[in-house]
Amino acid sequence: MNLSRKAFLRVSCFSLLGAAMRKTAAAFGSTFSRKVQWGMAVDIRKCARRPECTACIDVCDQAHNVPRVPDKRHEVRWIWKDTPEHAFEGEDFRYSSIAKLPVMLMCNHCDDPPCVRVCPTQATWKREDGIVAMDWHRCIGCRYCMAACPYESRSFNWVDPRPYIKTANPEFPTRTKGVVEKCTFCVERISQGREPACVEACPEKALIFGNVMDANSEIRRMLSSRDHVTRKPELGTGPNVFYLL
Amino acid sequence: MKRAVYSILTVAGIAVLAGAAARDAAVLRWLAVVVPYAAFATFVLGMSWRVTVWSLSPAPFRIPTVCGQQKALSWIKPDRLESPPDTLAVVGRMALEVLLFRSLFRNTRMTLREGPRLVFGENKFLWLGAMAFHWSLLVILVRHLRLFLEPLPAIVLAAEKLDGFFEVGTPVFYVTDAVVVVGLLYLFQRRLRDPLVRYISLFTDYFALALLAGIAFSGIWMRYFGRVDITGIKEFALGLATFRPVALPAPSDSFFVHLILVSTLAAYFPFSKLVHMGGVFLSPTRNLANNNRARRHVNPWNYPVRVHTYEEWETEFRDKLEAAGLPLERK
Amino acid sequence: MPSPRPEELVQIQYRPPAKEWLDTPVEFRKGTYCYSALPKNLQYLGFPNPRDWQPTDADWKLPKDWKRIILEGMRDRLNRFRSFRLFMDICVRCGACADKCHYFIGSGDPKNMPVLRAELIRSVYRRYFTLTGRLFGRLAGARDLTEDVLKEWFYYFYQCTECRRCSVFCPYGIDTAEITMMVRELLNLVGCNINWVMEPVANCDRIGNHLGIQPHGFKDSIDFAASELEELTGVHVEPSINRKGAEILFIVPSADYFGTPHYYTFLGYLALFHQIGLDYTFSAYASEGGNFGLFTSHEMMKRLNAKVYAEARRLGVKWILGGECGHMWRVMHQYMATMNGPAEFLEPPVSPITGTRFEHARSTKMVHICEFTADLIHHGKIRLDPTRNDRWNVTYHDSCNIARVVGLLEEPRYILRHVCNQFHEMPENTIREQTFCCGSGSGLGTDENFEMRMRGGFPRANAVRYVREKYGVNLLTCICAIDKATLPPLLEYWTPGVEVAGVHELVGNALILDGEKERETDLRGEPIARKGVLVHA
Amino acid sequence: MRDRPVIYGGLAVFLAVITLPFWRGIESGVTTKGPELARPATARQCVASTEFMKSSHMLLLMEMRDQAVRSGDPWYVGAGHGTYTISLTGTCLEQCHGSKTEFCDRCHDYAGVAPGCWSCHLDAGHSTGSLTAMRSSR
Repeated sequence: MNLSRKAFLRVSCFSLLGAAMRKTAAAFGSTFSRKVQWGMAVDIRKCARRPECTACIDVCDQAHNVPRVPDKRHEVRWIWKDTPEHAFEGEDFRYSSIAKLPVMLMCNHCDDPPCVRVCPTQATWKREDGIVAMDWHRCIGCRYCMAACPYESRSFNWVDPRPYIKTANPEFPTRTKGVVEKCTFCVERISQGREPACVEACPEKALIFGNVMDANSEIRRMLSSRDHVTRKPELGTGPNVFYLL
Repeated sequence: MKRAVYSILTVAGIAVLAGAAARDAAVLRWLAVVVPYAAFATFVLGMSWRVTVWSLSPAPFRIPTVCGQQKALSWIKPDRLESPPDTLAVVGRMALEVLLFRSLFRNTRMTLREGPRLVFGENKFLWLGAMAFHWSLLVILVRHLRLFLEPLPAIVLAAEKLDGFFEVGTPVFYVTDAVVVVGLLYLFQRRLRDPLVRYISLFTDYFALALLAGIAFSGIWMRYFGRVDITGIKEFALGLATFRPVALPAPSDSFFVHLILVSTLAAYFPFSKLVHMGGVFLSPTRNLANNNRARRHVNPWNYPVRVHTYEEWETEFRDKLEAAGLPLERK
Repeated sequence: MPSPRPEELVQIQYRPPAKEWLDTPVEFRKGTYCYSALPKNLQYLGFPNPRDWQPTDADWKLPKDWKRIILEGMRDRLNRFRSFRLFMDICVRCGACADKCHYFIGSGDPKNMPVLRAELIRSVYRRYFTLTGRLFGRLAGARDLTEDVLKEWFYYFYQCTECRRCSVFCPYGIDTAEITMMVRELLNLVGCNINWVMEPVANCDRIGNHLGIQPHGFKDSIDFAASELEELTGVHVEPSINRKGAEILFIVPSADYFGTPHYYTFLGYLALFHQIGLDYTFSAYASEGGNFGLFTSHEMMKRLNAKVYAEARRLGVKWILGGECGHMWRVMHQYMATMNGPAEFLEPPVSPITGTRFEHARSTKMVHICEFTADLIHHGKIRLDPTRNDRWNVTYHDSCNIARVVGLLEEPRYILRHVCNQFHEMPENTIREQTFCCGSGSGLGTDENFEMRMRGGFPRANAVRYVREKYGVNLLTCICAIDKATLPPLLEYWTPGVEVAGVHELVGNALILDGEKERETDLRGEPIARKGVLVHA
Repeated sequence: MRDRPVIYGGLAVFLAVITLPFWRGIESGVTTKGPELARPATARQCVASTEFMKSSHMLLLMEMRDQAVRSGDPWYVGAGHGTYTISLTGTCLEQCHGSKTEFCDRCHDYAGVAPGCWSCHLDAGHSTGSLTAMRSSR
């Protein structure tokens, strides 16, 4: 090859620089330059109209073959209900009208998800459309993500889940023992242009799904017109599940 | 160095010849059947002949190399495995030796420092390399039974499951595939790098390693890169096993190279140092108990020898015995 | 000052030469080989090809058909010894043995690596006895048997002390001692042997011991020892010789009643047996425990060893007790019963003092003195005053054969812990089964071989030096007659200020005898210096 | 010699083990006929040639998997220019090959391969049956 030393150094320098810049851009770019960031708004009061309703949970579990393990320690959950006190730790809801209302919880699909940062195999990653997705083929069950997630959105399959799935959905895989799982905003439905199953199933239309980067989307209109909170905003993870007060 | 290069060239030559032969379909058909049978027959007969020859020479004396406290006084704890007092303990010692390479584990490295001061340091790498290589080879052999047996016994499936434990990739990555290569490369470079070991190494020492490495590489190539029709190969293998040979699936250059290298190894085995596989079981310094004084060992060829008897001795030294006042047999 | 000096000797080059080992014929250098056997010794024993010659001669005056003799001898031995055939076949040249041999450590000569020492004959085996060797020759590591090869054998197989250390580390247990024994047998077939082995063998066969001490001289030595013991302790002992009806026949290496420091150990035996009232006798006919036949051939070993059982039978004893000796115990432990047994005319050994049945010796009927004494101490049958050995700071050298053939490791240590107050082990890679040879075993302890002995003993001496510097050790104890003879000059050479003694010398010092006088000196006649007590000059 | 029976016994065991394929093959009456697969239920053409699928279907599946999961693109264009939804259970199995036991398992069992796919992906034919039983049968 006919490459002078100088040329070689120049090429090396540029390629090194280029690589460094790409890295830097990747670090910042994700949060700022995203065109799509799917998000969810939960209307707490609408949801509370039917305190006993579990339609969203049922449809999610059915669609994704989420096992119903009776042993609480081995529970697997994608969407679940909890008290505001627990859901919004640090907020003072003592005298608020929503103090006693149940709150729907799920993965926040954060702007800067700590679970993604810690995953050693990139089994969890943030997609272009902002969904914090999971590749169960890659998950090695190390549970770093569970430790990193401040919202307890992730569950580990301590036991083989199959015996705890009543009627399986053949369209969706189950998981095996030793794998972590969580809400994926129904990526399989989004790719077909459909809304998440829970949104569709909610009888009160309490769940609003949409692109929060799009100023004209329903969810943005909702968020701009109503007071809302997110879970543990002080952590800087940038949750994309919003709770309308 | 020269010998190492020659050994690699020899193995490469065999592989290239096999590859060239595989070009001609008729030759391939013929060789793929004749060579494995001939090699396997050589292996079986050769090893049987070896062991028989060994067995025909008796072990006239019980000569264990004792590596621990003997069993003598009841209040001193014997080291049963290093100085086995009975057959059971011998079995234990042999198991340690054959399965875990006990003696090699003892290995040390001597260095002479200023002073002069001799220092004996730990040196377990040879043991580690040998263990890595041999155990991987065993697992790989067991795994290969999947091509020769139908239906498959549980042990073969278990070996595969264990070997593919990490469930990485498809076809699943076998740990032993990597370990066996690492082991072989370590053993090979050790022969080259250590000046003393290089000095004692013969062509055959390098050749055996190069041949095994060739087999490993061709196998890895087939599994992870070259792609072969595995059911077709199993049909071929079962054809050999049931004496109803069938044609190789096409294309099969890489498989044929693998097959020829394995056949070379099998045929070479009984005539090389590789017979240590069987020999280790027969080693009289390891497989005999240290109970010489408790149980008499019989030497089948124990022949009478000329002894300077007491009578002859007394006759010769009679005056001196008398003068010293020592008792005499014949007055 | 001996030449070469230690500083020169320790300049050891461990890098092998550029030339292949097959192309480097042996060079006999003064101080590294032993002189040939005198014809009279071979003639007496009926060994082939007695003649005047030396290894440095160009012409070794070999028989015309020496090659045929060697090859037929090889074939015969391959058929008779599985060890030999197997060890020719299965070596993989892994090199684990390389730096385990004391001669290699001390000389750096690559042909002193056990693997290469064995290759010297293995290459010939391949050439004449294997298919690959015949077909591929040098490529398969085979070579023709030539006079140069024979000379190489002579040089290097008389540079192996049959200590078996390599065998401990070999993954297949290949024992160079076994190979050395075969090659020495082969060399004997064409009359290539050394005088320092053959003269003791001839003496032992004819007179009864290596040193050639005739019966009256033997009796004088023992009487002298008895009177000296009386002088030292005030106790009168009366050892018996060739006494029929004694319970026990006591066999020691002949150096014990003649050599120094063996002699003090001998005094220790006498004192001990007297104190416990043992009914034992010596034999003038079998007045040698050692057996240089082991270093000659299996047949010669058997010839010499036969006297022990013959004498035990003639004297009508119940069992045999053996003194401190290394290679003697190799023969007694591994060969005696097989070669000259079964000893049905004897009884399984029982200690008359403690009643202990020595079950481990029930077939051979021979007990080691350390087993016997340890048993006495364990049962509290003797009273000991370890302070009498306070001037000694003691370490213990495992003799190769005692450690790697018998496995007698704890018994002598048990005794030492009861007879002295200061005891320190040498580093762990140099003791027990990993013990280093004195460098002069298997008949190589002769003065013309001085340089090689110092080289071979270097690892042992180095370990002694370590404990001398670290703990102030000044006495090396051992239970081998060759050690006692060759370790003093070795330590003098490498690490002056450490003396050598047998274990039973210390037993004799510490033993409280009934009716003894105030013991002012130890068995060496030197003042007893108790710790904290004024030391006499 | 007393040890000869032991040596020959050991040799016999060794020979028995290494000739296992011969006598096991003869004993179990094994044939050299490989597995026979059920033809695809409905589809006429596969996404790739048979020869390629025989040796490398697992690579294709991996490629599809990464495309669907990592890139979120569930459409695959096959050799015959047909477009397929990437779904092991839905497409490969239900739409084309029909039965795991009659198709996939035949070769896998024969070659002693137990791919981990089925510990998560469901066998359409068994989706309403016992999931646990299905997994344990490989």
